[in-house]
Amino acid sequence: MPPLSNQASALLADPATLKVVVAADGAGGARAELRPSLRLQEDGTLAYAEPFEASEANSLMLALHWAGKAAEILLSAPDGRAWRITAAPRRYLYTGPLFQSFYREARAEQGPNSQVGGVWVLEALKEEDAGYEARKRLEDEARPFYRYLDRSDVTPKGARA
Amino acid sequence: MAESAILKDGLGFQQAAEKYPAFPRTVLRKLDTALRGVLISPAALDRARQEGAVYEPAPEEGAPPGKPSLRGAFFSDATLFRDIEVDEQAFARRIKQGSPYTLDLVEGKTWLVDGGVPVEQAFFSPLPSYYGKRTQRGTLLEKVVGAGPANCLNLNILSYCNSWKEHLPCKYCDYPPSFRSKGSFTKEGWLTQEGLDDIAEAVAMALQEVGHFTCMRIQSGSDPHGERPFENEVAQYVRVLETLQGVFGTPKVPARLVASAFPKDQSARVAKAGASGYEPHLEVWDPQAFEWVCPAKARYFGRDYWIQSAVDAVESFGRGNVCTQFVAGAELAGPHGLPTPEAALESTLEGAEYFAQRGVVPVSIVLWVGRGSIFFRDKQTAPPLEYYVRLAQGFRDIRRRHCLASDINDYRSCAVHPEADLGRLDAHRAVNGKPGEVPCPH
Amino acid sequence: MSEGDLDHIEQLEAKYPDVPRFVLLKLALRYRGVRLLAPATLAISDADYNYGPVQVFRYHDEEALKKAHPGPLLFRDGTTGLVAFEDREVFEDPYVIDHEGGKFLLYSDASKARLVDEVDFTPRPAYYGKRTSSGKPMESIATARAQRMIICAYRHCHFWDTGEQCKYCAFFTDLNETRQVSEKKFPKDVEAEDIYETVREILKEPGRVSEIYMTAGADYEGEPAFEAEVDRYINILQAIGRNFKGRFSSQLMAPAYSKAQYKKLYERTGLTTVCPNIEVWDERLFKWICPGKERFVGRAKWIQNTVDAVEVFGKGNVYTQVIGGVELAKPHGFKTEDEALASNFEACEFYSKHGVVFVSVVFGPARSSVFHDQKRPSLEYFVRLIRGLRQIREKHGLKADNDDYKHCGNHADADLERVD
Amino acid sequence: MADFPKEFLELVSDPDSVKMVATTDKHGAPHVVVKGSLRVEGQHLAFGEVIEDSDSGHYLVRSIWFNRPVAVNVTKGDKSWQVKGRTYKCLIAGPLLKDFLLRERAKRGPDADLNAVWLIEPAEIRDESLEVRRQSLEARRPLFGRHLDRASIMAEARQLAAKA
Repeated sequence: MPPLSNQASALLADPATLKVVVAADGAGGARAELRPSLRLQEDGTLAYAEPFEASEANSLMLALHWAGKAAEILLSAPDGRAWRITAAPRRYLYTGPLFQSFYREARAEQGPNSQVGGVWVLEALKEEDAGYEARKRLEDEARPFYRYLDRSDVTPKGARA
Repeated sequence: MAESAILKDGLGFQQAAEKYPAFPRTVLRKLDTALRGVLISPAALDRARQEGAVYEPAPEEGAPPGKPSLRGAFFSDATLFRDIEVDEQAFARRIKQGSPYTLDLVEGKTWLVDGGVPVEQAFFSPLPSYYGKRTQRGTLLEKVVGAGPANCLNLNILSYCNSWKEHLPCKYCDYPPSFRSKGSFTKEGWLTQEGLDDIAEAVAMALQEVGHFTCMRIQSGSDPHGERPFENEVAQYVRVLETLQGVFGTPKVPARLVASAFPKDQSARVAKAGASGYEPHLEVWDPQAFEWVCPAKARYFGRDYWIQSAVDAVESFGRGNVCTQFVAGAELAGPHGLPTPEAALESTLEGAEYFAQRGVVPVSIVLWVGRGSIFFRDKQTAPPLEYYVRLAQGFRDIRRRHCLASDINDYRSCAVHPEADLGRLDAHRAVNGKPGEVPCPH
Repeated sequence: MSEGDLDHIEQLEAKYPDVPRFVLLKLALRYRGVRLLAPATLAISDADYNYGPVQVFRYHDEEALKKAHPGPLLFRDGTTGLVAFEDREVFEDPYVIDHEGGKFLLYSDASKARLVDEVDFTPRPAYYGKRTSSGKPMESIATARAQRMIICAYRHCHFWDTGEQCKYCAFFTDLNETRQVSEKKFPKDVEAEDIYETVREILKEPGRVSEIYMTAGADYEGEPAFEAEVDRYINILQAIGRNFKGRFSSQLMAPAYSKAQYKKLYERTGLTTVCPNIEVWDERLFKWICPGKERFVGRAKWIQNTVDAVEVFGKGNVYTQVIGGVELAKPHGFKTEDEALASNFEACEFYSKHGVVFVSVVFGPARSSVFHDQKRPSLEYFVRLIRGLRQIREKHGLKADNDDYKHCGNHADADLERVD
Repeated sequence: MADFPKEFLELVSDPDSVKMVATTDKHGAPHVVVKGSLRVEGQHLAFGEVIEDSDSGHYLVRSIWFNRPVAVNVTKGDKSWQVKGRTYKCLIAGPLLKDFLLRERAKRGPDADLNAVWLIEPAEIRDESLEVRRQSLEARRPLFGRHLDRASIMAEARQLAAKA
């Protein structure tokens, strides 16, 4: 896949952005987790620290990796910008320089008892604007007459409550 | 020879992958590399050196120069595979099946290659930073505490094994009688005070590297002697545990003992001395094969004694913190072994179920026929790949059914048990620790 | 087990795992009917729920008008259940709805042996109970489902005058006699200004309506045929249009006019979709079941006009509907369900290829209709029908937006489009 | 089922907490959306689905149709709660829909739309704050995956921590 868009990169770089990783739970459901450590790496992959080796989130991500399936990442900024990335887990590591950098980061942020189970590295496969404005514009364009008739762009102000 | 579909089919990797599609490819490769071995190319060895993953043993007077070695490598999901040899001579140390894999550079990246085809990308595991440093006494730290697979510190506390002394070694065992760390053991083979001091210093220095180790494994040769069964061996463990309590500053030490089968009061004693886990390995479940493969265990003090020792220890260590290991394939070794892989599966899985019902975690390893062992001399071979696939699935299903995970012996802190790799998907459902605990909800 | 009961539903659920239980229940309730137990009747007489009888398509005497009556049923997933109550059809062993602990509960039968699910009813529109400036009760001008406002522009079907009404139809009767109710009891004309005011009123309730739907009895007056009717619709649509800035989500269910008539409608009003229903595809059966449509338009022209309408309104904005089940009516209908399905799927393929959205409803033998004593085909017939229509439409990239679960609620095949 | 724990109620009613709803598509692929409108509504959790043709809209229908679980996560800082439940209702009319629509218009203006309001019936409500998870996990499995250089294990690290 080509490198991530500027919008996605900007959101990833912004500490105020909510970084959500969601994996399917194999029973028809899914599980969302905030992963503030998610970052874009120089080689264009995404990486984040999984705090607990024995967590359900970690097992679910491994199951996706083994099945060759993808997870989903949602980036949501306080100003309403939002971006959705479909990403396939490509590697899990609990040793080596990359792991150490996340481990030290967690140690610095959460103190001497912090814990990092491992680091997941994902490859972005697809991305789309998930912001409200973009999605509403798309829906309005695709289905111009699929809306409440009392919306302001259908009904002049006078007729509405 | 009785009829065996596993032997008749003799499935290779591709056929096994097609027959067992739900079996993760990486764990299947782990099994296949354990059976066929891996030769690393000079180019890949150089890459491993650049990444600090090659151990070059320091020259020792009067000893032949040691060969460079690696501590295995990872697949992309962090499944670890070992058995990487640097040359044909090292490779010949063990009896293998079929043709070996190679570990080579392909377009600048390290790949496991099978018959010229790159099949799985591989990643080296760097040595810990304490390697090459020395204790105040000048002992190389890695001679005191070896770094096993990535997360485990390994400690040998006896320089001998009584089974070898009495010429009754376990028939698969190729451990040389004398252990490393010269000068740290008394004539009797027990740790000297200097040896203990070295241990305390080495462990403390090793743990200065953050984010590397999650557990310790303390093992020794077997010594059944003393007023009570294995009294001498227990005493040594207690001495080491008390030393480590000083290092960690806590009553409990994050270490498991891979030790002989102690009586109930003795396992309680080492638990009290700080051990967090205990592994009296039964090795073989079938009674006749047990006697044949492990004559010293049979003599000291028999199969039932070894079984009961593990079961009794659960009371002191807690459910899931006592493991027993099966050397999978040893139960088939002629002439007294079981007739077919199918019979071996049935027997060994019966043993796994027996232990799991009582809170003891069953683990398996692939039979390793190494030079120096009796099996090597007798040219025994491990059964085909499919036997190990079905055994790993069987162990995983038994552990899943009993909500058991081996915290002390998982895919990171030991990395040789395929069912532990499979069990990663159940990690969040296991109930370990005190009996009757509810599964950890997180 | 009997047709459409809960055991049968569970069996169909297992056989067609892609069809959700809610949609199966929608069909089953339409099929077996529903009876309200006393607590439920009491609960719907509450101001939030009481619709009163829908007066738009049928005459109700004074007595009937006083009775509490629920709006369309809503399943938990938002699917609409246009269930028939016993005043409209005869049911042997209907489902029953009780009211306990503040909830409407659907039971498998009067014994209340098995609870099926919690259901609800469409809330009464806020404009109900209000009157137009000419004094008309607004609920007599238009009714409303969850998101669709339904207007009847002319309350008499002239096909009845010559006995050529569609044989399943009971519009503008009193469900007693098989004839149109007299002008005195049930005035035919509906004033455009009353319609304008009622639409303006519904728009005052936030999020209450997403589509204006209009139909009427057939009025073939004028040259060419239906010209008077078209002009009537234009007049009303323009009145409605005064409420909006421009085009608005709307659907006109009316005969298949000529392209010129459709162009006039499109260019002079804010209308967005039309729905010239074919009712039944088979040529022989069309002539038998819809004699009026055959005489004044003819099947071939009906089909051609429908296809031509796509050039005016655009792909996916022309709809046509079959009354699922009439194609098996005795004595002339198909002898087997497979033949009937083949005919409907052929129709759907044809229309879909031409950009027309082909949907279905479930035939109900209403009192006062010619077919009042006909039997429906099996419930499984309808399950197979709706699955087939959805698949064919999907193949042609068509979705029934204006007849979906919100904008209409009467088409189980459209409900299936809610998932990807 | 739900009698919501006090801490959960506080977190979910905090306007600065993040509310997320996770579903899956027909192939089981995961999907998550941020739902700022999510709130407690009697025994259920309610939120507005703005776009009709959205993935999450389709997947929520799939979940109520075929009984697939839905997960809600409410997080602020290191406080985090995970709710596993099932979709209970989709409202396309009625007072609750009206209330959510008016709030949406108050926030985004008179042209705002709101396709439906969804109600989730919780089956499991768990405090998954980082520290709570760590203690719960490590109480049950003290030996699993904990790096020995952590303060709670290593004396020396603890002495450093005491000085820090």
